[in-house]
Amino acid sequence: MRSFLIRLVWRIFSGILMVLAVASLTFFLIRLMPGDPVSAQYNQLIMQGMTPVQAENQVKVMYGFIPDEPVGEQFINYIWGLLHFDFGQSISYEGIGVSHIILTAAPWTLILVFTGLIASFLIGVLAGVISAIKRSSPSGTVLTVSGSLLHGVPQFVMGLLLAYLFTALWPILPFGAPYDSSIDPGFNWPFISSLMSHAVLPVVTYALSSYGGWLLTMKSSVITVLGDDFILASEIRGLKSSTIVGYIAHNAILPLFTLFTLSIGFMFGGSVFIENIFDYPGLGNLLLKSIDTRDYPLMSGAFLLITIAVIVANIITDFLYTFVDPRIRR
Amino acid sequence: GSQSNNSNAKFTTVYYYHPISPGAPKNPYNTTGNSFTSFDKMQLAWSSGLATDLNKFYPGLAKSWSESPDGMKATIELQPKAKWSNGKSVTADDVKTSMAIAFTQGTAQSFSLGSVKVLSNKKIELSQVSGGTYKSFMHDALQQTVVPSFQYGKLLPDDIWSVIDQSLYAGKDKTKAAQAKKAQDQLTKLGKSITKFAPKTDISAGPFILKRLNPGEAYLVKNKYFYAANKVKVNSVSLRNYTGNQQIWNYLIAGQLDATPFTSMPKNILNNALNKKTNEKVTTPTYVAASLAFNQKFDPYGNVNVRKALAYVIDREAVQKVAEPVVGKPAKYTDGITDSAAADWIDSSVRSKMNGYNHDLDKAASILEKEGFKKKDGKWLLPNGKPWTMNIYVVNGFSDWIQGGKVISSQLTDFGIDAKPTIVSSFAQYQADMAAQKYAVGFWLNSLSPNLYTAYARIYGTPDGYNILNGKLTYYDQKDKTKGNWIGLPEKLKLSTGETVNPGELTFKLNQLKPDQQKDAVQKLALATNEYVPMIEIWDYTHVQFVNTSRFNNFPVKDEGLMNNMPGVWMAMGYVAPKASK
Amino acid sequence: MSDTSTVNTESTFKEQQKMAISARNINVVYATPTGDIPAVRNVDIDLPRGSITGIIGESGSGKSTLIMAIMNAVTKPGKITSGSVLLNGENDMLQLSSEKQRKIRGKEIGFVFQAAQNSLNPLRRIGQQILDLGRAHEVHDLRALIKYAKELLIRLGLDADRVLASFQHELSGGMRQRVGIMFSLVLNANIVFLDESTTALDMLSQASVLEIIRELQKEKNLTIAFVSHDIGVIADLSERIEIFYAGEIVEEGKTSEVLASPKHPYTKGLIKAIPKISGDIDAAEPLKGSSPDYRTFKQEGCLFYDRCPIRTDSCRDSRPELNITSGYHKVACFRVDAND
Amino acid sequence: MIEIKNLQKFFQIKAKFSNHKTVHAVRNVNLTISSGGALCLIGESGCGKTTIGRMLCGMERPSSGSIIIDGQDISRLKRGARAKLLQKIQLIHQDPYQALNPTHTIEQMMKATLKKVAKQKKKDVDWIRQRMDELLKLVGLDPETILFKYPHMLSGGQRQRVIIARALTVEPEMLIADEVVSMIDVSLRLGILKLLRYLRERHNISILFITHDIASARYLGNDTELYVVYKGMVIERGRTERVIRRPQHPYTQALLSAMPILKGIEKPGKDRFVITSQFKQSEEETRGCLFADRCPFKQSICDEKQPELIHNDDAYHACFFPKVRQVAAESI
Amino acid sequence: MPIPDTAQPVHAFKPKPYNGVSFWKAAWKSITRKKSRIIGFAIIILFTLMAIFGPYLYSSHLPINTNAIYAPISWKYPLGTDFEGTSNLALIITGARYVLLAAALGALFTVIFGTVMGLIAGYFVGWSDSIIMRITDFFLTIPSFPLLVVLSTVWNFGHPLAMGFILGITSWGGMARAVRSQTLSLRERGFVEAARGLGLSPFYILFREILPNVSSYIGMNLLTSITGCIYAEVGLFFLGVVPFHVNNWGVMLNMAVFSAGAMSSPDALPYLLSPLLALLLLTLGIVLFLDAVDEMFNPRLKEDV
Ligand SMILES: Nc1ncnc2c1ncn2[C@@H]1O[C@H](COP(=O)(O)OP(=O)(O)OP(=O)(O)O)[C@@H](O)[C@H]1O
Ligand SMILES: Nc1ncnc2c1ncn2[C@@H]1O[C@H](COP(=O)(O)OP(=O)(O)OP(=O)(O)O)[C@@H](O)[C@H]1O
Ligand SMILES: [Mg+2]
Ligand SMILES: [Mg+2]
Repeated sequence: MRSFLIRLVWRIFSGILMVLAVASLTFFLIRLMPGDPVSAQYNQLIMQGMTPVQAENQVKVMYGFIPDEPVGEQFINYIWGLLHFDFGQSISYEGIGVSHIILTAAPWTLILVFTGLIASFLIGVLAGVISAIKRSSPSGTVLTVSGSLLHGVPQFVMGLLLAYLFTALWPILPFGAPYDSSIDPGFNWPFISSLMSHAVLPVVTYALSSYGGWLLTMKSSVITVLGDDFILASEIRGLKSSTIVGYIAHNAILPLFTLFTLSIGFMFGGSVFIENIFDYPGLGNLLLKSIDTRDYPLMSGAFLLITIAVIVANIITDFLYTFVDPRIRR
Repeated sequence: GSQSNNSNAKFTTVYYYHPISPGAPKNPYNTTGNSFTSFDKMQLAWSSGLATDLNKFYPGLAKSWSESPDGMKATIELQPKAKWSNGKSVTADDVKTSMAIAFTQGTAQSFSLGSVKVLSNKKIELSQVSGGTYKSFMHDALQQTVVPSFQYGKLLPDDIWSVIDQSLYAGKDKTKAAQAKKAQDQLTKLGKSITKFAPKTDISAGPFILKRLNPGEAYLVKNKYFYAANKVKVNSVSLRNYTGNQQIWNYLIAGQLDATPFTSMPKNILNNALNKKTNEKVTTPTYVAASLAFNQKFDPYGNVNVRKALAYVIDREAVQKVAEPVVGKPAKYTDGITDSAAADWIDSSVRSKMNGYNHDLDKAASILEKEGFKKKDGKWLLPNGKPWTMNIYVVNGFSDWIQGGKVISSQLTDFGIDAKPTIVSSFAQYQADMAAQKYAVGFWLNSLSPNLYTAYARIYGTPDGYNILNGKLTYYDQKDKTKGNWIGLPEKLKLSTGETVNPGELTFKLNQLKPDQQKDAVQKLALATNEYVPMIEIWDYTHVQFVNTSRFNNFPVKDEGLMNNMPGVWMAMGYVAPKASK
Repeated sequence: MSDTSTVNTESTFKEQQKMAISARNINVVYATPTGDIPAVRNVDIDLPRGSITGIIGESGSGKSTLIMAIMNAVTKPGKITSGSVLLNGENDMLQLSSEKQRKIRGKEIGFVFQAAQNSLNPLRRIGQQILDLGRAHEVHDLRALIKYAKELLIRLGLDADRVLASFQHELSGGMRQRVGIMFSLVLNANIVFLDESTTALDMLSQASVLEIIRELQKEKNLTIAFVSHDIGVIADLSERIEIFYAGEIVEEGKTSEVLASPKHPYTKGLIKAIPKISGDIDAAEPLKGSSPDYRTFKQEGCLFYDRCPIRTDSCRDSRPELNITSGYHKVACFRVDAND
Repeated sequence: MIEIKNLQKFFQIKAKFSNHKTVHAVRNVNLTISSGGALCLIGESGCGKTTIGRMLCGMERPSSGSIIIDGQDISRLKRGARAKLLQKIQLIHQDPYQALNPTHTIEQMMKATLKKVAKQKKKDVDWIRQRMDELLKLVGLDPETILFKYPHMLSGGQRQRVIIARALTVEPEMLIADEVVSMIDVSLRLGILKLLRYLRERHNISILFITHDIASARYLGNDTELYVVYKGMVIERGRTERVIRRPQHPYTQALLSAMPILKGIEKPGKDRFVITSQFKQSEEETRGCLFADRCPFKQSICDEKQPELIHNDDAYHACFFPKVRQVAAESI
Repeated sequence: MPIPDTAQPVHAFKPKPYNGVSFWKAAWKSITRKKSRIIGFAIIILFTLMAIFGPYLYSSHLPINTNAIYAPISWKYPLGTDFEGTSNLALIITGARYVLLAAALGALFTVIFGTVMGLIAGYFVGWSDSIIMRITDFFLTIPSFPLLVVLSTVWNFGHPLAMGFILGITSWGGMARAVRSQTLSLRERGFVEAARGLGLSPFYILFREILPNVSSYIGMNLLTSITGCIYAEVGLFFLGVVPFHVNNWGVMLNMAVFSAGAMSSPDALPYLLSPLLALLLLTLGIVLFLDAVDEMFNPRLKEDV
């Protein structure tokens, strides 16, 4: 138990280090950006119909100052701010803290990613077991083929196809907002159903695009376990087949945990596409928008939050893993 | 009986001024603030946006307005019934506070506001700074946002007006000038805190009031204290976040929008939209044109004859057909303003001097040959013998530019100039790079407004090195790379009429002339533009909107000026009624 | 020759009553990309009740396959193509319903795996796995089962409580092997198969495991079949010995008899080739040739033809059958007498 | 000549978040192998035999003590010189299935080292070919048929021969054969043992033979020195035949007793006994005899003091109560 | 005492030439073993040819036809046309070069970085391992696509080389980790130790002993990385976050969705579907072919017949 806690603390500590490393990376990347964010903003305002004088005044109001302190000092301030969860001020969202914006966007991404992840995991793993056990029957083959096909389809292609099918060809599902704003948010059915119907398409895209991976990995994992000696031994000891299936499933699912960690990164990466295609207001969409408007503080904030989410999810997975695999436990 | 039934009808449109974000304050001074023009964000009056009748306004919080003959003063009378959504009356004080805030935002300075005098509870007088010459004073003043003094007043110091007075000092006295500088800084700082101000509740004097919003849409309901509440027949409005044209097309075709704002679209989308019988297309003029612009620093575009030759090469009709088939018209003249506006401004005598640059490859070839270009193996070589290649810069998401760039490239390549479009990932990036003189050839929107100063400033303003600093015209040469002069025309242009003009000065002068006095300058500018071709005008936009009559009818489709405004204005004027549903 | 075979069948019929296992004409074929490998061919084998039978053969000769076939547990791509296995003279293992087979396995027949190191579920504690086993065989008093398991473990020289609470990975190879033996005995099986159960152990462990097996066998009158490629181990432990070569039994009989006077050239060579602790070291001779591989299985004539020092041409064309030479001693060689 | 003096080895077992454990794998081992001589280490699993071998060939660094090859203490040498010297000692791996790279043909394998040697000796390609043939023939393989094969096409015995042939390419003075026959089929073991003996007798290559099967040790020649190792310590040594017939240490006797008896050919020694308790890598150092916890003949002093290796009756043993017991099987 | 020759092979192999079977011959054999592999191989070859020769099949700029905007599928336009009446097929074919070149380079960089890092980390355990693994973890943890998006704002990866490089930089982590763990287990294998004992250089051991043993893994990864890189790259173009030229599959997707309204109008659907089709076909080819790679690199399967 003590070593468990020490491990936890160590993992969290290295997670924080990782976040700081990513933060420094983004900080210096942004300092390398071509074009001055301030003048980009200025031009934007002119495009919106302001006179140069108006735009100049506006820009001054927005920034207050042009950052020309030494880079080292800026960096320290930046990291110091981060430690207080202060990601700076957004440029395109005037006067709003980046942390506020990304925190309002984050729940939507988390909802999508985790529902998608869990749905695809459950279905994929189940289908994987079936396709492994029935691998010589047509149903198993069909499952395997479905897995390989879906596995090959990139997320954005999947998203585009679904969007085309269900918002254009048969416009039966809404998109563009997380729920219908005329409904009172709260724990009531209209709201929840609106929430769900808006999330269906992105979640299904997530789920379909990772389902194949789970299926194929689970299938090969089950096949490996099927070849393990202890399964044969259990049969020869006359264990019930239900018990043996349990043994198989438990053993086969363990190798999927490493994939799980990788998959989390992949899913969060996919948010850039999926939220863009379905206009869903999450972090990925925010990241793209911030890039469109060259809102660098927002961009690094969104990117950092995505990374933090991935790191935290990794730590959690890691610890779940120690619970399901006694070999790791001490 | 059906009234109550219809009252549930929700009017849906897309709000494209700023993104809808739950985090933003309900503050009209915040550029992304959750305050929605014409719905819960009110102005004194709404401009018709018509070049022919620049001073035509629809009443907002102002019931009537008048201007002193010298244009130095504007007297405004407020709607007697105007109230805030908490029941408090809208007063002249509110306007005065709003004007004070306008100083902190830099807007009041831009139309030379000098002082504000409350004449009565509902009457107020605005004056230009002494010595001011701004001709659109009232025009701009009427378009100021009005906020409640009881909410915003406390953000301003008591001595705000004396600070404003100090900041306006423009004389030679050094101490006073220093004081003015300090006052200006104080205003700037105040402005910053005002844009950040987040009122607890949305207080609106408009026809609607914000009820709720999520990252995708804002939901507003009718404001019962609105001065013309009886005229407003729509009970709730859903404003969707604008994320791109494609999204609007999708909504439009699905019949989800009751009013669709202007979007560029390909023909197949138009056809599809019109397949839906209840979608009705409304076309009004606009004052925007798309051009191919040159940075004359780059060889060979510094040579005016080369630019002319290129104008002959480009078949503008073909370009428009591909790039902007629905909301575009091929530009007839390269003169700096749209053809529809030009009709009112350019005399036929001047017009006859202008070159139409009609598609003529032979002419282009002969011009180029005269300039020392040679054609070899079907490819033009620069006079120095090097091959001529061209990157035409366009912006991601601006599909018409991309497609236009593509077609122009094809035409040029066919003609023997290796051209290809290069797509820049964002408009912000594009503008930054353009100003930093990174592109030789790229697309540009010109003639952005019916206001001719604004229109010509798109060419002979910052892009050509002319800036107004403290009310004075300043010119930056192209050699100073940081000042954004990316066109690089000479300061003095000799016209075919023998006259020599400075286009920057002429443009600046437009700012100080009444419309009826502008004609002479406009004609010179148009001729200069035509003869020096700083950019080749490709197409003019037409303002195509859609309204959907399946849920609502009585749209102001006949009133162009009204159509140019947001639907909130229509509703305040008594338009838009829910259809009796069965 | 014909009369011996009739005697043979008659006596087998009678013997079957006393046989714990009596397998006849077992054939197993592995389907591989290089063709079908007849890994076990026409094997008849009897395990008299209460005896220890040793099965010896080189790696790949089909020993494991044979005992798997006896339990009807040959895995893909293997297939039992013919044969019958009578259990205590009655049930044919190869014909029973799979549920009945399952009940017999584990409960009546214990099995210690060749790779006993890996015969435990890595994710469950040993104790839990014993409970799983008990439930599968409808043992009602699980507490007593655990108690008995502990007893066995202590007999096997292990710290029972610790072992029951351990996962497989927490045990050493020798411990796992012992746990495997415990598993085979915990349900009071009378018949136990041990497949190379000591191969991975070092001398001392091997000796102690063998000792324990011997003791338990005596005590519970178990019927044991012990498979190994190490003739020393089998010679030490078993009463009867079956010499296996490339899927066929080439010699069988009482251990001391077979070792003292081997008849088959393979047996002879094998005995000569073992490093011994006694005797003249220079008399030892390595066996010629290489172990049988898939090509050997497909040979027409005598399988040992390639390596045989006393082969004749006829050996290449036809295969000798297993015939009695004296008493229980049977040999499959045309030239049994040639070398004596 | 190769000499080991007072060799010790401690292993730190790293446990990530708890205290490190130290395993005393080799204790004060001294041994000498003359050129062409043979020495056999026996002992049960985990007693440190492999570790001694690995230290000898430089794969593991001794914690203390010295290894002297041809009069040079290798720990005093510079890296390059040491590496060169250590090449004279080649390790033959226990597992012939792992010691060959599955992606290389036998020819590629042989060539890789021969090229190096040829370069040092300034020989040409023909020499390499010739040498390859020579060595393969030496270990009893037919070069023609074997050279182009991949390891998976060979039997265990053939592989072990290839491994030996490859070790011979660098012209070693000593081979360390770590359980080289334990993974090979019984019928083929003798061939390898005889090969080792042949190399030793004809080519003057000394052999360090590591095994837990005493019988195998006999086949290296009757001048083989047998060292019995327990928990990293040599507890008995002497000529093979001598130790088998007249073992003095109970541990040696236990090992000999554990040899299976070939019924019908052999009869068990009259004093044969079996110890059933398991070997445990002790976590704390005992003051007493390392074998005391398992010794059936233990007396109280055995827990108090550690016996030293003493000379007795032309052999050495480390026991307070040495007694010759007849435990080895005998031919009938 | 004579040389003991106990292991005289019984089944004498016919003496064969010393060089054995060439890799390519064996590879060809394993490709032709199954129909699906042949199809996969054919698809890959088709696309490779497209990338190499595609641009030469057409004049340097593709003809436009303003009378055939978004033309339906026909003999003249097998995949329809785009917004200016250019054949989609021509766009796909001429666009293949950039896409495939960048993806191939990306996969190459991924594999090279990943393999070298993994080999070094796995073989020289110790501080170099820790450092490399920390870096690897870092790159593995950062979600690579968002990183690419962010990087796109700093770095103009318009050239396939730059694109490939950046794709490689962001995706070598997984490869390095896998190669490292394989190296770790291989270095415990006897043959590596034996090679060390024989005094072979670390370079030889790393690249001649260990590398061939991970080669089938590398081969498979090269192929899967290609698909991964294509997706990432096309995805970047699709989102429009990198500056681009037209005639690129991702740009086609972008234009089809965001300017041609393919999602809202069936007319432009062929414009959307042609790049999708190309992508899926290529993926299919790679997936089918992947099956053969393992066999190609596995010596075990080379000779046995
Ligand atoms: N799954 C399989 N697929 C194909 N052939 C197999 C399979 N299992 C065994 N064989 C073949 O069947 C023959 C007998 O194998 P078996 O495992 O029964 O031998 P064994 O005598 O137990 O060997 P060992 O001593 O190595 O355990 C061998 O030639 C082997 O190649
Ligand atoms: N690298 C290592 N790290 C930690 N402990 C080790 C290491 N190598 C060996 N040991 C320990 O040192 C002791 C001696 O091991 P060694 O491998 O030398 O024994 P052995 O006599 O060769 O055994 P076996 O017969 O099983 O090969 C063992 O307890 C082992 O656990
Ligand atoms: Mg076996
Ligand atoms: Mg060892």
